Amino acid sequence: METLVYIALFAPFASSLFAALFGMSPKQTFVGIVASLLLFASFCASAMLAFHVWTTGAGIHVTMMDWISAGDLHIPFGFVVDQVSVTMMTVVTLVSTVVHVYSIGYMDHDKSFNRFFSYLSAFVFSMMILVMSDNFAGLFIGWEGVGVCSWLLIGFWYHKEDVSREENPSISPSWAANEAFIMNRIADLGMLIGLFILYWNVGSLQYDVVFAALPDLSGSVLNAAAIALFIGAMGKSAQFPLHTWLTDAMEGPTPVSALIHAATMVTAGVFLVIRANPLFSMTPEVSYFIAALGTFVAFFAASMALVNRDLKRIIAFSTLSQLGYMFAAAGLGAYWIALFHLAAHAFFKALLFLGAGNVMHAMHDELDIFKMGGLKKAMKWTYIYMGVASLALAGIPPFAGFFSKDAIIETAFNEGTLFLWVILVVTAGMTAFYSFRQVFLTFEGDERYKAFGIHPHEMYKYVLIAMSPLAILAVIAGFAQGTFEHFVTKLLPDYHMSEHTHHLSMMLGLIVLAFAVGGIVLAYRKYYKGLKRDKKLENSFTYKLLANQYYIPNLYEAIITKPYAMLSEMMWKDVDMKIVDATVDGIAKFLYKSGDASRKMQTGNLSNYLNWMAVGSVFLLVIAVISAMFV
Amino acid sequence: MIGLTHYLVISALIFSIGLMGVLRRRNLLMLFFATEVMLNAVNIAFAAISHYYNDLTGQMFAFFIIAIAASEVAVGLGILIVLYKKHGSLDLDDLANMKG
Amino acid sequence: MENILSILVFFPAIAGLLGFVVDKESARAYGITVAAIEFLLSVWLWFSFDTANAGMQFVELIPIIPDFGISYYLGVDGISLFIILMATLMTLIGMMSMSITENIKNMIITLLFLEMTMVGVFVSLDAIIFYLFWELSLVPMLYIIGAWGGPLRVYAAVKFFLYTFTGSLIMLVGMLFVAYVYHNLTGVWSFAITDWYALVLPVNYQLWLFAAFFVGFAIKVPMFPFHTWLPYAHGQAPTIGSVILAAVLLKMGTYGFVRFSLPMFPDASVMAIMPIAALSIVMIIYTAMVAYAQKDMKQVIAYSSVSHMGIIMLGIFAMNAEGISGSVFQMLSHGIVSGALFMLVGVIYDRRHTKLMSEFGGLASVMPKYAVIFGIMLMASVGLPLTIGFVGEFLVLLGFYHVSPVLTALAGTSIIIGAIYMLTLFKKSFFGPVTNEANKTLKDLSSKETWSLVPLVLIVVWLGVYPKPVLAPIDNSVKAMLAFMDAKAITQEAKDMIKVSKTTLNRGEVK
Amino acid sequence: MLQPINVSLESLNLITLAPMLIAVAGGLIILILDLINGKLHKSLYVMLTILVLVVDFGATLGLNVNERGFFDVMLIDGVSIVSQLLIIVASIIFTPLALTSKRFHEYSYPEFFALFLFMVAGFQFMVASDNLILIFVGLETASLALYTLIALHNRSNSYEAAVKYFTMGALAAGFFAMGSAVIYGLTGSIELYRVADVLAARMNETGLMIAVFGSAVLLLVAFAFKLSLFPFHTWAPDVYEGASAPLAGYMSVVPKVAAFVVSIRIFGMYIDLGVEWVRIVIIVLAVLTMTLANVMALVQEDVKRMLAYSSISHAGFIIAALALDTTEGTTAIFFYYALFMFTNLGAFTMLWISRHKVRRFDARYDHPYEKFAGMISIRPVGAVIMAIFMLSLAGVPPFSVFWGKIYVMQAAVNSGYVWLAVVMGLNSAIAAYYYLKLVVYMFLKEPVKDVDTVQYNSSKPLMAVVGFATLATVAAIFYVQPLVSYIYYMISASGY
Repeated sequence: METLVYIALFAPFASSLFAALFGMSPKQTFVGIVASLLLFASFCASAMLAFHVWTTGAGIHVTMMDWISAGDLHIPFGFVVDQVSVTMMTVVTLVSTVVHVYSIGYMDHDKSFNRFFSYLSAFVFSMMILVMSDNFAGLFIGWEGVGVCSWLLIGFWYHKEDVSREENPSISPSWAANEAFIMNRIADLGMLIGLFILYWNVGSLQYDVVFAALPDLSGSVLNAAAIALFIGAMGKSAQFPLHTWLTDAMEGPTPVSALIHAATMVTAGVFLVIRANPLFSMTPEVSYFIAALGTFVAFFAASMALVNRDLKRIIAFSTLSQLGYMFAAAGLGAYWIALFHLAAHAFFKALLFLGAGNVMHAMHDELDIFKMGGLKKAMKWTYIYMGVASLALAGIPPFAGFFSKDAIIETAFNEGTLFLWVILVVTAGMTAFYSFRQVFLTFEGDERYKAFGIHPHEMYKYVLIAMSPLAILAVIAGFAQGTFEHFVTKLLPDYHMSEHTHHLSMMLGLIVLAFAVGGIVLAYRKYYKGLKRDKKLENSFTYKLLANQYYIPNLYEAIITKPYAMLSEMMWKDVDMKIVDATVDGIAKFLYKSGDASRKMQTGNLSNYLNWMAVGSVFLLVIAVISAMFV
Repeated sequence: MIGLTHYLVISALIFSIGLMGVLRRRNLLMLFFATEVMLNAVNIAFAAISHYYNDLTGQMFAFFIIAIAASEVAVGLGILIVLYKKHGSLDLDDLANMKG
Repeated sequence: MENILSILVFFPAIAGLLGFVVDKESARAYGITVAAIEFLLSVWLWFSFDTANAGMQFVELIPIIPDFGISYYLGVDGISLFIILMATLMTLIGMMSMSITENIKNMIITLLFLEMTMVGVFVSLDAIIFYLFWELSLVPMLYIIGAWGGPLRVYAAVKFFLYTFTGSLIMLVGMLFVAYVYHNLTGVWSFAITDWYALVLPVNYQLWLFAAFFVGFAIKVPMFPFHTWLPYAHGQAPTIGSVILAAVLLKMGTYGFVRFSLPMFPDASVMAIMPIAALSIVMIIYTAMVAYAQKDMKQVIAYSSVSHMGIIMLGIFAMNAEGISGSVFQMLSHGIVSGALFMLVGVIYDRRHTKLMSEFGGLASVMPKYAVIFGIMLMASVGLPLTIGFVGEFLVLLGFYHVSPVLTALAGTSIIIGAIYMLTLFKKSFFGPVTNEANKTLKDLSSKETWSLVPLVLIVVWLGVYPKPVLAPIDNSVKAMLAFMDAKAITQEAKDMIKVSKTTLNRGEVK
Repeated sequence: MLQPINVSLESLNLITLAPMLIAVAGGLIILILDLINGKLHKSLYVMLTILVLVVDFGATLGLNVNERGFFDVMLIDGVSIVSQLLIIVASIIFTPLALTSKRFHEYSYPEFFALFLFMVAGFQFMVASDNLILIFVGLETASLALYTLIALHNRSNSYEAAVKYFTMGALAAGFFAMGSAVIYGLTGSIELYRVADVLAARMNETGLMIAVFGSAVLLLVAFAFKLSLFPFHTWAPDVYEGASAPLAGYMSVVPKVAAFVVSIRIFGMYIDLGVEWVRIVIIVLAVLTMTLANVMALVQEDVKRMLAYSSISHAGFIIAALALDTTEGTTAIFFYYALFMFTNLGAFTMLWISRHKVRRFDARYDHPYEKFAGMISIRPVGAVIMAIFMLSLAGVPPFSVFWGKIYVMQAAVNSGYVWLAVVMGLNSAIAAYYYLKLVVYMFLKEPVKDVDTVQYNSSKPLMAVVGFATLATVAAIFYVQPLVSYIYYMISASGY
């Protein structure tokens, strides 16, 4: 079994190195193929491990070698394959494999084809470390690793120029990449602090040791650790207020968005909360905060998606919103439901992004849905895929999203947090609306693209085939809910609805469904026939507020970026040069000047010299007299 | 009666006069004279103290001072002569080639 | 070979003397050969080093001025061993990558003498011999900056020399005072550090002496607000000068704190934790901001050096094995990474004769290999896990958390603001379209440059993934030192603050 | 009843006079040789002088410690032996500098060498006695010879220098004489050991203090002048500038060593008597001297003048050791000068080597900094050697002056004057600037055109001297131990 663990882990690494070998040479299709095969191998290994864990019910724990040991700190490279990590592994490798294959087609014309695969596989490797590690430090390796890969991939088209925020809200790929990296770093600091808290109170960073020692720790320590770790999670999962990077990250190639910024990396934060559930379940206040924040983000992101015109950004907002759902679940203690939604979401959201990628490919990288419409003729399969994914996202039975999201909303009700429940329900309606607004504007109605001289065409066959597993899973995954619960609750705390909720579950489901259907209907009525622009609405304050993401990016620029640059400039020019350095030079200058001043006594005139001698003797006499008086 | 104190006061006065001469005079020759005056003031003191203690050492010292003063004048005048040849002046204020 | 340390110290110097005879055309090859032999010797030192022994090894002790108590006293322990290795390595690599052709012979000879002084500082166990090499190292550096530097080179060189010289003279007075106290207590003159360790000084003495040593070391580190010589020195120095300066010379200061201040004045060190932490944090944040404001690539890296040295300082004063071992490791990591970054800036400077970021843009398309190596070093610099930069920084912050969580959080901002200036640098120079005509025809790394940089990349990755061979000996010596400090400390606060690890090896032969 | 005079030759202990007599005899021999044949080459005189000095050295080395002779006016203690040895060694190094490749006026006179030997004898007398008369005679003999030697350089500046030195020296002589008179008046004696006894007995008398202070002030002025302490140093830069480079180098060592010995005897006595004021004044003067001389040296344009100020600063550094009045402090004085001697004479010799007959670079200066610009590319070895001297003077280890410096600072620390050691350290840092300035000119600047003649005046003997000085500077670490233990032994044997 250890071999399988290592295969699952290192096959992506091998793939990355292999692609890197050709990183600077022109496109070589076999690089993509080899990479995909290696990823598939990793997926197979993960699946077999999953089966193993499923059958035996026991995890596998391997320790490869020591990493850091200093003082009393010992961090090994250790990996654990248990119910939670194996779920993540399977999801990650599955989506990755699909995305790899997809990329062979999508990146067809890109001159940096090989480099792309190198980065992409490196990302998968980092993600595998993240989910498989048996300690917090190892998790942090993966955590930072995915951050870097995300930086590389968002900035993949680094040669693009910076433009104004009005022209492109993300300014440029390289700008977006840096923003993502730096914002994540802010959260990583929190995560590091969390690690430190745990280490100094427990003496280890191994999960099992830490979790076993938690009951002995004081409440304040637990709270501090939980808050710090959650700050880390907020960065990676783009929770408010560290959310702006996620939409800007859409500057990366679409497969990247599908893999990293929808299915896997952004869910790392949720994974962390699930992983550290013993800690979070002992800190109810923090958990409640997580749930509240998640709920808020779910609503907040959905509201911005309502009016956005950018195909990928809409999906990005929906990702954000769904992450909020997951946090809500995790915060309310329904860890397995969060994990379930995570997996289901990975499938349909990746599918949605890949579909969007097809559209982009067809539309020559045009992303404005107002410029599309009626694409269903040219792109039947893509329409189907995206439709399925959107239905899943909107939570229409029997698609996957229905089961997972419904469970979350039900949890909110079950916990008695009715306020959260209401918001989540409303958000579900909004989700359905913007999903279908996007689908209808893209595929139905008048063919607005013609005005721009674009001739769309369907994606390559093999790409469409490669996408099919996701589509299938998006449809059927929901039915595995029971099995899944049974599987993961061997490790995670089980969560059951109370009797009361159970009774009401049908009705609650219906309410949610009503909102979802309502959303779809609304979207149908407004957009199915084509785009009818409402100037009055578009000029209203609310619309502008939403379209500009509540002006948060502008706010950040005004209160953080610009002042920081100004302050830095001031520190350099005014403080460092004019105070610190000037003081040093001032001392030197003072000495030099006093040299100039005192050399004046050296007049060259003998008479003055003799006078100096006399002055000197008088000076000595004066000292003599003074000290004689005191003696 | 003239005692030791009187001699010492005279000696101190002459020493001060010599010192003032050294400080105020602008001609090198006068400067040399002033230093001689100072040395002679010391001689007075030595002679007087020597007499007071009835000890010959002081007078010995005085003789040595006289001898040294003489050789000082010899060397000093020699230097002054070459200086005068070169500069054509013995004024102190002309003698400030090197400064700073 | 019991006298390997002497060989290590004097081999480059003798080679430097003989170098006067070598023909100008062959000087470079000669220098590289000598540096390579020296490096191999230091590797041999490592292999013959007994990692289980936390004490001084390969000790050589020859009294030279017994009346002063000065002796030729050398030895290495885990703390100094790897700094020596890094010094010889960086000299070799720096020489390999050197692009200077003018007066190359003088440069080679100067570098070899510099190498002697660098190795000398780290192997000396006698304070005066330490001081001797310490001061002597200024001279070749002065020449390197002054003769091959930029337009302001003389100002920069003299500032560097005088600033450090002033500080170290104060330190010298401190050393003389310790010797005096030692003489008073034992009746024997001695400048041997190991003898001094045995001194238990009253707290007020410790404080004054700590201050005296602090001035010397802090200027060298350089700690805020004594850092302003550094940007000038780096800005004006030729690439090789910056590489050596950043990689090795700055480490002398932090090494001094570990070697002298902590074990000799444990109580004063504990009392100094907060002031030094405050300075370090100012240094970390402030210089990182200043770095962000720079227009010149080299200045960014120069200021980033100061910022990283702040992390090292913080770790030293964590008073636990995690922090101090992390600091020592971070010294190595900073040496290699900043050395490499300076070499990389040198690469582009050789091609364009400018280091202004505004002159560049889009270099990644023109010089992909260069961009990759730069990117790796950048990531190491911002402390990405599995690169050498993470291990030290992580341990330092972890260690210091034990002292003060709040200050650690402040210091931890270095991972954010470090990323800010580094990524901005990278974006401005490497990303975006190639706008400047002159950049369109730039050649990628030559094989000479590649072969000098690739070893550093390998080390960065190797020690990031598997730091144990290096970290374990360091850790042993650090733990032994901490146990020793704890036993020696007078005040209860110091005893409370100094954290002795549970797994401490015996310190070897300590007099 | 008159007693017949009866002096036994043994009680005279004439051997104590032997060193000085040898030097005087040597001087006379040179004069006689010149009378017999006036056309002898200077190299003969140089070699003769060296021979005489070597014999002198041997004679001094052969003296027993703590003996008195010649009616007890000669005092051969450790201090006098060590200082005589220093004086002779410095003189031996100085002499070959006459053998330049270019002809210089003074060396064509055999009288130069005779005067030189008389001067050495004068200094030897000065240090080998505690009788104020003999000290005065020695001082004046040496000074008068020195004035003449300076003037012999035969330049307008040399005359000016000689006159300045002479006039101020005469004034100082007056102060010395007056001071002696006061001491004589106080104690009825002019032999310091008796003076000390009498004063010790009378210390408690009221009103005496003023007289004691008076004598101390007068003597202090006289020796502060000799030691060029602020504000009595004003002659020094001008005289160094006017004198030839070797003589300037010589003046920065030998007269000062002699003056230090007398100062140790006189002021050490005062401090031992408990006149704490003398110590305070000396320390104040020391701090003022080293600091002000340093800052003035910063702004000089001429290397020789800079070295003049640097010598003043070094003197200030050492006088502080005197104030400590400990065995270590006194040892430090000689130890420092022994190490300083080589470096400083070496540096001045380098200037001498670069000396032109006419001033090529500056209207006033012979050795402006510009002259040395880019020397590394013209004369690399010369530049390296000069740089070593400069670094040594700046106190960079392991060169000779560094060891002296730490010994002085250690002595200060040991006596509880840590602040003084810190001041010394800071002053060394300031001083480093101007030494570095020359290094910067030599190594980091482009050569000014037409300077192919940086070593214009070079010759084998000069190179030998420089080579020896370099060796002594660089290899100091190997002879520091025997040197310091010898000096320490000698000093402690003579009870200081």
